[in-house]
Amino acid sequence: MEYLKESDSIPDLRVKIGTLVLDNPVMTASGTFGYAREFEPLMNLRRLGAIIVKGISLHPRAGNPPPRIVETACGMLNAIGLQNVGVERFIKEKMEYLGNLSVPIIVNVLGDSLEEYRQITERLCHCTAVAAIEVNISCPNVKKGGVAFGTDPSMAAAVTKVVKQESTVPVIVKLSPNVTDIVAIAAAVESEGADAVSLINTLIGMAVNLKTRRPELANVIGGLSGPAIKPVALRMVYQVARAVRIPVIGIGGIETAEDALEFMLAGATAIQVGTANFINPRASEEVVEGIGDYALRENLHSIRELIGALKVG
Amino acid sequence: MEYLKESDSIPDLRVKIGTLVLDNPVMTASGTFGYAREFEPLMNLRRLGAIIVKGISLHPRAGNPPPRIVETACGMLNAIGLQNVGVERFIKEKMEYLGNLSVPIIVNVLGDSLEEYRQITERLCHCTAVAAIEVNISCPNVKKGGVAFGTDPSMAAAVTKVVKQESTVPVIVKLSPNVTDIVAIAAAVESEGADAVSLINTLIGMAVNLKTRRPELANVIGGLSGPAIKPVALRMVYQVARAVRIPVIGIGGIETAEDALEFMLAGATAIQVGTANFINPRASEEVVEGIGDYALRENLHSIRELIGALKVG
Amino acid sequence: MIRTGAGKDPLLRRPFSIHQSIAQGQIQIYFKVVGRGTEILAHVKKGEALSVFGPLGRGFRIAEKSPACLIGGGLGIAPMLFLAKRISQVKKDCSQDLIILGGRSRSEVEPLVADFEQLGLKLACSTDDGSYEMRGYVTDVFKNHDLPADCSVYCCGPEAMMARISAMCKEHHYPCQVSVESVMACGMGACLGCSMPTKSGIYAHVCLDGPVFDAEEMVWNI
Amino acid sequence: MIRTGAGKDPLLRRPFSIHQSIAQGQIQIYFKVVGRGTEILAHVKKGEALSVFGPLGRGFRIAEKSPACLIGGGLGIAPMLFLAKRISQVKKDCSQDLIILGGRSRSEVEPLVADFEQLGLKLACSTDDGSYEMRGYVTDVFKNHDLPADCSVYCCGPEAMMARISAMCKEHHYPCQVSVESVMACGMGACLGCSMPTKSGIYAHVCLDGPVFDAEEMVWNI
Ligand SMILES: Cc1cc2nc3c(=O)[nH]c(=O)nc-3n(C[C@H](O)[C@H](O)[C@H](O)COP(=O)(O)OP(=O)(O)OC[C@H]3O[C@@H](n4cnc5c(N)ncnc54)[C@H](O)[C@@H]3O)c2cc1C
Ligand SMILES: Cc1cc2nc3c(=O)[nH]c(=O)nc-3n(C[C@H](O)[C@H](O)[C@H](O)COP(=O)(O)OP(=O)(O)OC[C@H]3O[C@@H](n4cnc5c(N)ncnc54)[C@H](O)[C@@H]3O)c2cc1C
Ligand SMILES: Cc1cc2nc3c(=O)[nH]c(=O)nc-3n(C[C@H](O)[C@H](O)[C@H](O)COP(=O)(O)O)c2cc1C
Ligand SMILES: Cc1cc2nc3c(=O)[nH]c(=O)nc-3n(C[C@H](O)[C@H](O)[C@H](O)COP(=O)(O)O)c2cc1C
Ligand code: FES
Ligand code: FES
Repeated sequence: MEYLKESDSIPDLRVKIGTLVLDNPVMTASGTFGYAREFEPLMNLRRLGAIIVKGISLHPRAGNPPPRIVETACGMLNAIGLQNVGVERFIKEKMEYLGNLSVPIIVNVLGDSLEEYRQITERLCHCTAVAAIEVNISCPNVKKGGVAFGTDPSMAAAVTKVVKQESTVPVIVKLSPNVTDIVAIAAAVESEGADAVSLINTLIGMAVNLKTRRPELANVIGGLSGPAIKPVALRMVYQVARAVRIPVIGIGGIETAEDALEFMLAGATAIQVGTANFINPRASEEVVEGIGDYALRENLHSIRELIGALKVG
Repeated sequence: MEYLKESDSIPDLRVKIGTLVLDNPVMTASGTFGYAREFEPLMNLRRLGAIIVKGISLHPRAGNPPPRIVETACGMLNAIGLQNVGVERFIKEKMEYLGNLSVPIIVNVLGDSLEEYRQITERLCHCTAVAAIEVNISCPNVKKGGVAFGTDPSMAAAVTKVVKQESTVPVIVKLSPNVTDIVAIAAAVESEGADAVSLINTLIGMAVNLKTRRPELANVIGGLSGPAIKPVALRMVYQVARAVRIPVIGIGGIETAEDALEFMLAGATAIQVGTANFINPRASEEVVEGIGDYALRENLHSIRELIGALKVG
Repeated sequence: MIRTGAGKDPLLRRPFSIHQSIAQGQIQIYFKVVGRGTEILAHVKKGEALSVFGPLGRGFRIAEKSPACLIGGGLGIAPMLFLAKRISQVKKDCSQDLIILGGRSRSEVEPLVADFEQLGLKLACSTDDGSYEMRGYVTDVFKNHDLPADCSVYCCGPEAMMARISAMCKEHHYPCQVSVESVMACGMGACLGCSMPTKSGIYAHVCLDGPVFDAEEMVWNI
Repeated sequence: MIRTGAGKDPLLRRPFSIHQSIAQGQIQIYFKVVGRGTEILAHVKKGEALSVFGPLGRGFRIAEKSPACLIGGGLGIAPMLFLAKRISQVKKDCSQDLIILGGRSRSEVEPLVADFEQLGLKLACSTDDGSYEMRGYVTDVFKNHDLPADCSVYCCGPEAMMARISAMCKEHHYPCQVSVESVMACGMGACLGCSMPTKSGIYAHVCLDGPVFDAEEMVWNI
């Protein structure tokens, strides 16, 4: 019999986002993991690389009327309408629990003006438990007639600048895929000092109910997520990762470790699990496990060897 | 027993695209129906509203090396690379058969310069069998470093202008969904006289093979089609139909009559069946049948009553 | 919440009420085929494994001291059996309790009657087309019965029916609980998809705060 | 081309060779579970309906007058039974014909041997690990046999194997046909997805022009 020898070293799964070191590249995507506590009885939260909580705004938002979600082919549309308790209640009610988890907590922020982004950043940076800020720039800019910040390089750069000026923690800018040239947006936020970009947010979509002759969502349009969008996400991650020097965080339809590893090959330093959390509440933990198993099986010294290792041509 | 009376009138399924009247709103999407002859033994081609053939360029194109397609969640990626026999051979070898079908034949054209678009339009307008031209503007503009014509309103307008000047038949401009503001592109081509717009072409996507650590497609990126993209297509059709006055032709993930009718509610005057032809070669004919049945069941005088009839708010 | 297939389509779990459950860990659901997910579920064979996530949310709160009136309309009958069993276990005196079941026609009501009858509670049924017992709506049955003044009402069914029952309960000052439906993605408060407007102006979430609510909190959308 | 499920995922049909078919309209396929589609197919129960589209494309052209050598490697064995049957029906003299079957190990070869033996043609097998008959590749078996000079070769298997066999046939001036694989969407020449580079410089389409090609036309990608 062959003598089975313990591998000398367990593969190193750590990755770095700005100054923040994560134990592994797996995070939970904003809006798909509540404020984490909901998942406590179902999985080991402490195994995650980081937790990104539901998007927070300066003031509470009630969100959209129902129906807010509808299933589509291999995906779902949501029009939650950025419902959240506002930054003050978030800090008061959620932060203590999150702070005690000993997992980096990344707060996803949104606003409808530069000033809102500035104020919320300022407020959050006073909380020691905030490990990083993820800036959702897919929100409409009220001053520009509701055009999303994330669809214009100069507006995206402006948000980044404001948040960076205020922030004492790494800043991740979360990009919208509903653009002609996502590389231009990524380059613009990089040039204003973003520590990382994460992509993709949802694709704008719509569903129609033939029986009622009405849109399925009260809000008419919503954000498409899930396995259906994975090919678009992979393509954008690949394009952006080749164009910027900051880390890229891949998001979109990731359900398994295989999906996650594909994003890393395409250039992602880390990834986020979104819609999959709804289908399998343990999905994110299973991705962590699967990545570890893969690294062991493939004799990787560090998972970082995979980042952008796609063989092209 | 209730006395069953023949309905006084069979519902009118006709729709109008520019000066072209179609017997029903169902067409086959370019590149998914070959040159129609392939489907002859499998269905009744004569029941289609129109046939749109594989994209034709001025000169023959060999296309991309394999693999050219890969399946994704509820969709597929293709990177055929616009393989085609070129306009001369198309006219010589395919046109006679198509001309004898007594179904409007719409030729999808592509080019890498304005001059190519002009020449191919001129050449095709000499064929009496060509009922309309559909202009694929998702092709890279060689002069502009390969940026697709369809991603910039002014380039899209320029192509439309050139084709309209040359064309003696209605001109449909087929829009790319890989843009920030598809309404702006639609408005630009409308202002240059496009008789209709069709949308959407494929979303740009990518797939990665974890085992080989290579892209699944030799071309790395490809076009995503099928049910996965239907929500994005519906949303874009809805937005464009509210913004332009010319007819909108809906494309994207249509497999059944229900799908087709949803696009019509969202504002489409006609629709195209694409990827579904690969899965069920009779799909397009079944959509025609299903639309007829629906119109009868719902006592519609004309299918046109449905166009844009979505109840919003 | 039950996954109806193993693939990526249909993607989301589907929410169902527990119709019956026994201590040995078996649960029964009673459902109607309305779309793709339930279609697949209807074809599941004995012995096949299903991914089930639950129980979730807040069920009916039983008022132990007051006479109960349970009202189930259409598929709203599904959770009523579970509730009736609990009531017959928890409450000391069930002599004044009443169960009202209604449906469009015989096939929606009759198959379930035997299960309810076993519990020994009073039962009254109606069908819209009169094909089984009284012709009419459960609201008519409700009106025709003289309920005790301290009666508690538990109700599940189509929105229009629950709205009518709620209004009638308000009139008679009966406390009323309703079990409502909503589209759901996660079933555990993570997606905020299952929102329901309430009188207080903020959205409640059916999966976590419900599906059972006090009828008074509800804003009916009809 | 076979649809492996009724839903939208997996979306596309999967291409398979006909392993056996009988006049009454039954066909048999022989397949390996490699991914989701074949996984689903492996769980299909007797009596379930499948959507099958075919037969498609161009199969082997049998040279009626010349001795035949059939070579199947791994799953390339699948179409060989059908071909062997046809050959034994069509050709007058099969005394010099030879079938070579190879696989990684016993389980890939042995289960099929009985079917081939029924046909009464000469058979030689090999396995990479020597677990069944000769240890080695089908190319070794091929080399070891003295084939008639006017022999025709029919081959299906992994690309590397077909490339080797093609080269050896070229050397001996044996006409050789190979059955190749490609990803397919439509199976009928409509999508142009199944392209294969050929010596003439243009792409052939496996579903329509193939899957069987003259080995000489092929450009091997190894
Ligand atoms: C708390 C709760 C308890 C329920 N209990 C039962 C029960 O005991 N028995 C029963 O038959 N049904 C019950 N339902 C309804 C059941 O969930 C739906 O009938 C089922 O999800 C439909 O799935 P489908 O794939 O067959 O239909 P689809 O094809 O998805 O859609 C058909 C219709 O069902 C509705 N629907 C689809 N998905 C959902 C979803 N995730 N949540 C809610 N509605 C949806 C849609 O509005 C649509 O009009 C309950 C719903 C809720 C919210
Ligand atoms: C002409 C032809 C004849 C074939 N005959 C047989 C046969 O008799 N027995 C048999 O077991 N297999 C045969 N195959 C291979 C068979 O088609 C694939 O194994 C099957 O499609 C895999 O499906 P999947 O969903 O299980 O795998 P997937 O999960 O889709 O993918 C697994 C692997 O299979 C390959 N594959 C996936 N889809 C296709 C597709 N549409 N076409 C080709 N390859 C694909 C991919 O390259 C991938 O690496 C044949 C293929 C061709 C082209
Ligand atoms: C119900 C829901 C709510 C979401 N809320 C937010 C949010 O508040 N902020 C944000 O940046 N992204 C939000 N997203 C987007 C996700 O974080 C993620 O980018 C997207 O869903 C794609 O990933 P997936 O396909 O894995 O779900 C939300 C997504 C869903 C489905
Ligand atoms: C294999 C394939 C080839 C295609 N070729 C063309 C083409 O030549 N010209 C064009 O305008 N669109 C082409 N398309 C895009 C389709 O016409 C259609 O716009 C797209 O597939 C979306 O529709 P679907 O989801 O119904 O397939 C092609 C699509 C596929 C899948
Ligand atoms: S279903 Fe997700 S919050 Fe209720
Ligand atoms: S598989 Fe579509 S052309 Fe061959």
